[in-house]
Amino acid sequence: MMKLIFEITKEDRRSVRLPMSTIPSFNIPKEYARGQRPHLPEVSKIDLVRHYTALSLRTHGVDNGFYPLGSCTMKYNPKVNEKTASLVGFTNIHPLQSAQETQGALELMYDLKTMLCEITGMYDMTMQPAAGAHGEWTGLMMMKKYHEMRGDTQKRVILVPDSAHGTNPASAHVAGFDVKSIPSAADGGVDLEALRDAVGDDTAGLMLTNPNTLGIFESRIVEMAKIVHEAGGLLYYDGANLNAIMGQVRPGDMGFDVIHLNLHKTFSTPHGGGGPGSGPVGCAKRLAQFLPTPNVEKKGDTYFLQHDNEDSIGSVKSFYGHFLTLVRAYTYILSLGADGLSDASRIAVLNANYMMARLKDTYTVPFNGLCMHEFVMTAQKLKEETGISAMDVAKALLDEGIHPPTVYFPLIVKEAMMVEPTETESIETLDHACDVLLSIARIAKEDPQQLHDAPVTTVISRLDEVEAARNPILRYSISL
Amino acid sequence: MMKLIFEITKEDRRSVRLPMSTIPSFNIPKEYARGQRPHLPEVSKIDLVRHYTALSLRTHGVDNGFYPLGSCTMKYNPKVNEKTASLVGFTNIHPLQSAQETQGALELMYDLKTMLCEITGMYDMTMQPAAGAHGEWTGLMMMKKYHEMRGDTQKRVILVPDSAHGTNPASAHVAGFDVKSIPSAADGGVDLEALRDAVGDDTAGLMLTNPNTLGIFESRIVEMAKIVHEAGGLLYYDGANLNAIMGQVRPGDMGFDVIHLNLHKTFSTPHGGGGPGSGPVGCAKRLAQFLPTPNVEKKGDTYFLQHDNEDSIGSVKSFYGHFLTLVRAYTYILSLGADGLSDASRIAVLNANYMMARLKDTYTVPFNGLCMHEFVMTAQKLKEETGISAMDVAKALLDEGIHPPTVYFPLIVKEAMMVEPTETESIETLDHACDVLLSIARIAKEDPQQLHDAPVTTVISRLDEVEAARNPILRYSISL
Amino acid sequence: MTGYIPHTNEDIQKMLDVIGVDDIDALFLNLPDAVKQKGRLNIPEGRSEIEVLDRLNELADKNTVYKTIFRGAGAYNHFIPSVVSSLASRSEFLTAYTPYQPEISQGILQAMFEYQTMICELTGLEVSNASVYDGANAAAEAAVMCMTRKRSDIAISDAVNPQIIAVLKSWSKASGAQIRIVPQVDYKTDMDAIAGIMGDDCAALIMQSPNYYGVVEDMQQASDITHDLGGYFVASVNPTSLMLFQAPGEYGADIAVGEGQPLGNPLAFGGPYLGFMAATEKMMRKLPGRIVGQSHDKEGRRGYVLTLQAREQHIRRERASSNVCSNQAHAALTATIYMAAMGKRGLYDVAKRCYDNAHYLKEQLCKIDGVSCNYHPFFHEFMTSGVDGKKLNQKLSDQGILGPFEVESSLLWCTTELNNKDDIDKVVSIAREVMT
Amino acid sequence: MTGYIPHTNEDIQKMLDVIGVDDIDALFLNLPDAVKQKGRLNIPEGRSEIEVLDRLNELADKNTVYKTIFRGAGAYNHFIPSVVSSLASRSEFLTAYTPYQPEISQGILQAMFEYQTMICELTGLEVSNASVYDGANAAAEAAVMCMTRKRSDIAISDAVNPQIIAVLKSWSKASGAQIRIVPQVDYKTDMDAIAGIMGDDCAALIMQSPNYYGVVEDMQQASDITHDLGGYFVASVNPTSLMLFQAPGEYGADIAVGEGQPLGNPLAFGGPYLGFMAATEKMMRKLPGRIVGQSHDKEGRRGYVLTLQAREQHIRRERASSNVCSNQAHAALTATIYMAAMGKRGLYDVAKRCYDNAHYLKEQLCKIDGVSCNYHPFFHEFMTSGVDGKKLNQKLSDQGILGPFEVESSLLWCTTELNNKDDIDKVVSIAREVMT
Ligand SMILES: Cc1ncc(COP(=O)(O)O)c(C=O)c1O
Ligand SMILES: Cc1ncc(COP(=O)(O)O)c(C=O)c1O
Repeated sequence: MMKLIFEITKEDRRSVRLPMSTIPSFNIPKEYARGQRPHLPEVSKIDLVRHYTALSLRTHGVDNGFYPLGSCTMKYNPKVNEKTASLVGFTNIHPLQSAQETQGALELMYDLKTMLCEITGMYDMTMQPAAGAHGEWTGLMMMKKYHEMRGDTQKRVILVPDSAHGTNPASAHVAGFDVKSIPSAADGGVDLEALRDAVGDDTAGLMLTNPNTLGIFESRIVEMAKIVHEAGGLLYYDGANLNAIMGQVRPGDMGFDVIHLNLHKTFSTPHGGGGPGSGPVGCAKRLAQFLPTPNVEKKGDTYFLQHDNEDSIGSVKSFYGHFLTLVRAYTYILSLGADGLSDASRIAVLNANYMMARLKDTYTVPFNGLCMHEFVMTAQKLKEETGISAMDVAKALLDEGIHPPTVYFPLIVKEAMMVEPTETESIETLDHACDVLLSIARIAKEDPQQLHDAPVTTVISRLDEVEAARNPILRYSISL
Repeated sequence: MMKLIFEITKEDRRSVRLPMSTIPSFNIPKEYARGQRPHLPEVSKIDLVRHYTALSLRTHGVDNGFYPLGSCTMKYNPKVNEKTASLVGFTNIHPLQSAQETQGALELMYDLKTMLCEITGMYDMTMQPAAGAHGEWTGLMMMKKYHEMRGDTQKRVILVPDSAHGTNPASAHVAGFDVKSIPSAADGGVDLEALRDAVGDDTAGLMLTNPNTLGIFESRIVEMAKIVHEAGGLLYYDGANLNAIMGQVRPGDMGFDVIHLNLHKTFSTPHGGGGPGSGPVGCAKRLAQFLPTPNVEKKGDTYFLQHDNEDSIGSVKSFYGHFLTLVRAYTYILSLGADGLSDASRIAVLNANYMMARLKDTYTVPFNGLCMHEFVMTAQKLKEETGISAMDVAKALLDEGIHPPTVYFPLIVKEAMMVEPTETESIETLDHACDVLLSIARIAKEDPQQLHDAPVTTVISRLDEVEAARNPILRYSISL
Repeated sequence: MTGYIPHTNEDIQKMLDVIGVDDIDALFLNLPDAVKQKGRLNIPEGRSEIEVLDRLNELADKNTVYKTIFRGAGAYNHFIPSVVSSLASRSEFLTAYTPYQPEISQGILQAMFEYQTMICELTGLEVSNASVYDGANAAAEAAVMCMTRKRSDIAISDAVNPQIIAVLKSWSKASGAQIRIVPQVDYKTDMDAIAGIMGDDCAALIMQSPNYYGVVEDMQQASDITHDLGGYFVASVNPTSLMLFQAPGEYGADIAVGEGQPLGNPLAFGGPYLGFMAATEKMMRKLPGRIVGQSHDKEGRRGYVLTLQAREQHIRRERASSNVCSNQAHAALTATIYMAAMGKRGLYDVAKRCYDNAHYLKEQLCKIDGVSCNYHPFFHEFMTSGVDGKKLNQKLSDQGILGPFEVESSLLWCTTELNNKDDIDKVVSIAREVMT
Repeated sequence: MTGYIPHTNEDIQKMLDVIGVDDIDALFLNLPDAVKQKGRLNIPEGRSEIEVLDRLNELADKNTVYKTIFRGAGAYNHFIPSVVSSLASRSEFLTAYTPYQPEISQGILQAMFEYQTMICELTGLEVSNASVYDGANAAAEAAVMCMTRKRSDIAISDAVNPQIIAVLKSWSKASGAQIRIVPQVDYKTDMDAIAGIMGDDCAALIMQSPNYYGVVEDMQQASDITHDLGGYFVASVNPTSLMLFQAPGEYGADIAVGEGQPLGNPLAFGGPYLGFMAATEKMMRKLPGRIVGQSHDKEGRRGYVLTLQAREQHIRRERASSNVCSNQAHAALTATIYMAAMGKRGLYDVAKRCYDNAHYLKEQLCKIDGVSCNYHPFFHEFMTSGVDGKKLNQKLSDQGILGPFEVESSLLWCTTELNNKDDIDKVVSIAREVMT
């Protein structure tokens, strides 16, 4: 059993010391002083290093193997990004240094936003939001303000397709909107009729990712935009799926008014075990006045932070965003350039279609036709025939060192497995994963118990998640 | 099976590009041009990263667990050393820049040699040698020159105790000396009588590590020095075991004339899978004139490389030594200081004695008494009783994530296991290793086959080394 | 192919054959022609790594890096042991995502569990989540946790970091809740004003201690007042200060939030940092964001999973009270390793050194004629007035020192363990010069 | 306890009890009193990491770092992709030692096996060891491989890097073998002199190509002459150049050696670098140092082990022909990852860029009145004379450029792929200025 850091703690061990100081000691006023000191770990350097090294070895990342986690764009994270993000000129500047002293940082942010605006077809952009969901909320607050400023106070409803990611309805709700769900049509796209029925005076906007979470391009997007715009609503683009369309089509040109990007997906910044991400929000000209403050601007050859903007929705974060994440995304865009970004999308789509073509006879694909950068397949038939669920397939993949696809999402597909290979994977890797998936389907018929028991090569087998939620143990109890 | 990088190679894949160039292309003269281009790998970035990441995961280092490999001082390698060794001001300076432009590097080398001289009680030192064995050879060449300059051409014999490390006799041989082996006495130290018998007019010197490779301090060292010196010989100190004596006793004070250090052992520079090491050689005043050139010197406040030294044995290496390794050792010495170095030795000795005390009833210790920073125990009795050899014990340790001690060295102890815990290991780690070793001894009696089969948790089981040597396959054959 | 793509032309052809299309363009036929992109994107051509590094180095070099820093105001210049980034930057940690598959993510899950434990220890509270975006968003999420139909307004002290107040105000526009500001007197929250402003219909009071001006507030009193009024008490705290000063759990806070940057994350021009949140057990199921819980497998082996997911957006969708998905996992991991590296005593030493340095600096500055200070208890930041900030900061900058932050016409100073007596004496003597 | 020691006082006491002594001093009673150290070592007290970093930064800052470098002469400023150090610095690689236990060392063993294969590919020879200390020592080890009782003298061209000659001379003092120098004419080995100097009793001829002055030698001819005389032919080569120029295997060299630094190892003021060695299969058992071989386990799985150990010092002791123990494993690992990262085409591009840049530079320089050049084929280094080196280098240095290396009164220039046209044109124009 892997010990917790608290379980290798020993009173009086320590590994870091400060320089001697010749400054006198000052007393802490008793009435404010802490009673008992927190029980932080006390470990030696070598044990510290071994402990967290061991934890790293119990963690699977892109560097360890294929990671086709749908909707998450687990592409290669270039090492040069880490190098640039660790330059002292970036890591050691205080956010409250003057603009004059931080021209390099501001130029980078300005350059990045200019390029992201070009990629998305947007007019202006904020770098502040911390992640995709945060970007959604930010964009929605801008939409809210837009309607408010026009006196459209009845615009309280955000339309969200039933295939949408959970953050979309949640963000709309947190932003104070009512959420109306739009069903999908038989082809997996938004049902135009249903959309027409749903829009009305109260429509503040529609949130959409395109391609949608089924990996299908919403080919009726122009009509959809028209319907929503005619009702006085705005179109919000969830940029999580931008990896499909860079250089092919721009959200701005499709009619979207607001967009957030996930730099930690499309732009190769590492996911860090769950974050930090970065969710810049871009918008059309008519919404630019509502962008959060401060925003980075340029005057002549000088870059500065514009703090004053009366119509802004205000600040959504301390300081200016996840700067070091921006450095990584900027490094990536410079590396790829226009053609590289376009190639990335084209090959991402090629890879997904290739895997789909190889798998669709075995794992059903609920909607026919080509996919974009990802596709959803289902284990439903497999389950009916063999009792093997998407979760079982996922666990069996673990035994082969492959990270499973996203399972049980989107919710509208039963036993869904959402596969996003990304462009950085080779045909050999895809073939291997397909072979493994096909063999799992065979084993499901021949020896389903083997799959129910999976995984067996991992450091631990399936965990009791129900028990964890029923009797939550959320911290280690330090007994002294 | 883990593929070789050549087995994931595919024509035309590439992962690194150069900037465009506007410089014209020049032809390679045909008569000198290469025929067929070498078949270097062609892999994508992600595959490159996964391949070498996977190889790293098949490699056990100090950061992965206890590594009591005797005579190798596998102590904790501080991360700060890696940070200082990667400062651009060190990594990006050309060795042929002027002294004026490299004052920082020269000052570091000078400071380091001054401190190492103080620690060892030597008069001057060279930083050039690349490793311990290289240092031995360098020191021996200085001894040779010393005798030559005095006209003592008959001094052709180097005395080496039979417990010595293989590099000692090998270095002496490569340096052109004859080697005479000195037997050990019953207490594990050099047999004074045998030494007296061995010395003579032809004695160029004695090579010794003290404590010796049995981990025993040669307490008769003063007499030994006298015997050798009186015969006109010199005393060479193999510094591999300096970790036992820093701040306790200095080789110079014991009577040694020449010494090499293993910075990659005592001074915590990482072993890197087998090197680079660094083997500075220090010497008494009367030998200083023979040190290799160039050597770093100081004049006023200025540091410089002294290239001219008529009596020098010459250069033993390109440039000035393993500079980045020196940076690490310097960082380490600054971190520990006088007391820290002394503590390191004291605790290294404590740890070794503790383990010996816990193990000596089970694994025989061939020589009684206390040990220094390491000790040798033997599986001989175990083998007689159970058939389990030192090698079997070693392989069983692998299954517990512990790197085995050095086995079958020193040669004078049958079924030797040489244990060097080092000072950076905690009592918990030592206790765990002792528990495992004791339980292996129990299993040897109860179920020896289990140990013959070990290791079973590793990526591969025991390899056929005989076959490897008989039909050597030393490279992958690239078939096209 | 450009970029990080492994495909050879042959690979592409083979894949197209399997798919059954002629070329890659055919995969994009669903895109309406009308909106399809015609030309290339108007961004520069891709560059080689050599050129990219040149450009990034050029930008980095345009920033002024100070070795000596006397500025805080929400971002603190602490020492980060080398071991922290060595370990946190292990590529397994960096290139993993949210641990949806616990069996191959035990490492990051366990680290998060350790993080939650450390945050509970620091704050003296019972439960913690696995981080939110930053300290300001943590405060806003805390506010949301406290709101009910009946009590939706939030009171916040004017002495809280203005960025937190600003973010809270942005948030409030979503729900229409009002933000009520409790005034400060001389850089300290006016305790006497709390009751009047909160009344009996306020969801919570948010106070910060040490507050924006560095002053250690009377949190016990504020907490008692708030609870008497039936509201929740939310404490925004500096984690380092908790080694010395009363913990939120000790003065009865219901929720503690804060900016975790001081725990091993670099200044980095403002981010990424991390927001930490801890609460009483009662509020557990209201906590937003990811939470890791302990469980066991079939063989009874201890393990960790993401838990209480029923709260989260992907399950609850529009009924979720928070939309957090990606959080600050890696920054939290860094904080975890930092706390483990510094340890109980090391982090205490850091806090005490910050404290001593600041008190010494203030003592010295206040001796200068014309400099005025107040005498509230403080941690490692304090205000002075009477000095010409522009002039002083220019002089300090000339000496390679980043001086105090100008807050209106006063100065907000900060010291950490990275300032030493020589630095401080130098600053004092420059300040003295400026005053004469 | 100071340093990296985990022991608490209690731990120490417990351990002393088990050992059965009163204090740690008791463990040192074997040390003769007469020589035991009395006081403290006269070196400074231990410093905190903050102070250590300050000091090392201070030293690093005292060195002049040039972005633009036109100097080689044995150490070459190549581009090292970020991925190389990211991977090579994985702590498993760094903190392991020689893979004595193959079952837990398959990673480093396989990497060494890949290294050996790459070196064989580069040199066109059949076997390679796993590295020796540096290029100079590789040459010396090669000499030893060639020596026999009857033929112990070694011939070496005067156009070989003087450091190699110097090390060889130091080596020769061990055995008493003579080093015979083959003269150069105008920076090229005098082919006509070889036979006379070697006679029929020389063990080997060591030639370097491109030689110290950058000139590509006629290795085929030298090899043929040497073999006709019954000697071994040892080629010292620049690994990058082998992408363009004849491989040692192609011109019949028996042994190829060289400095591996250009393969991804930084300049680093001269080290650590690595010496590579490859030879014909016939000489396999004479190769010094570590060698990795392929084998298999009981289950038939392919694996790697240190092999041919019977050659080595720890088995053969005073009968070993080499004493190498620790080698340059990590530098070789770095070279391996570098070669894999650059790949067949990438390394070719590097070589060709080096070549083109150097030829362009030479062309431009030679147009300047008063600058003289010779017209031998060369790779990426060449000599000019007629320019005042001191003056030129000072001017270049003022512009942030490290100029050519002064060899007597001439200049040895070098370009790599890191020089671009702008740099080169700038250097040429500065050279022109200096000449007028
Ligand atoms: C489609 C979609 N939208 C939004 C998000 C939310 O992004 P983040 O996790 O950065 O908040 C995700 C992330 O999983 C997503 O896949
Ligand atoms: C006692 C002793 N002497 C010398 C050496 C040789 O040192 P190196 O491997 O650095 O050449 C060693 C290394 O194992 C050793 O243990």
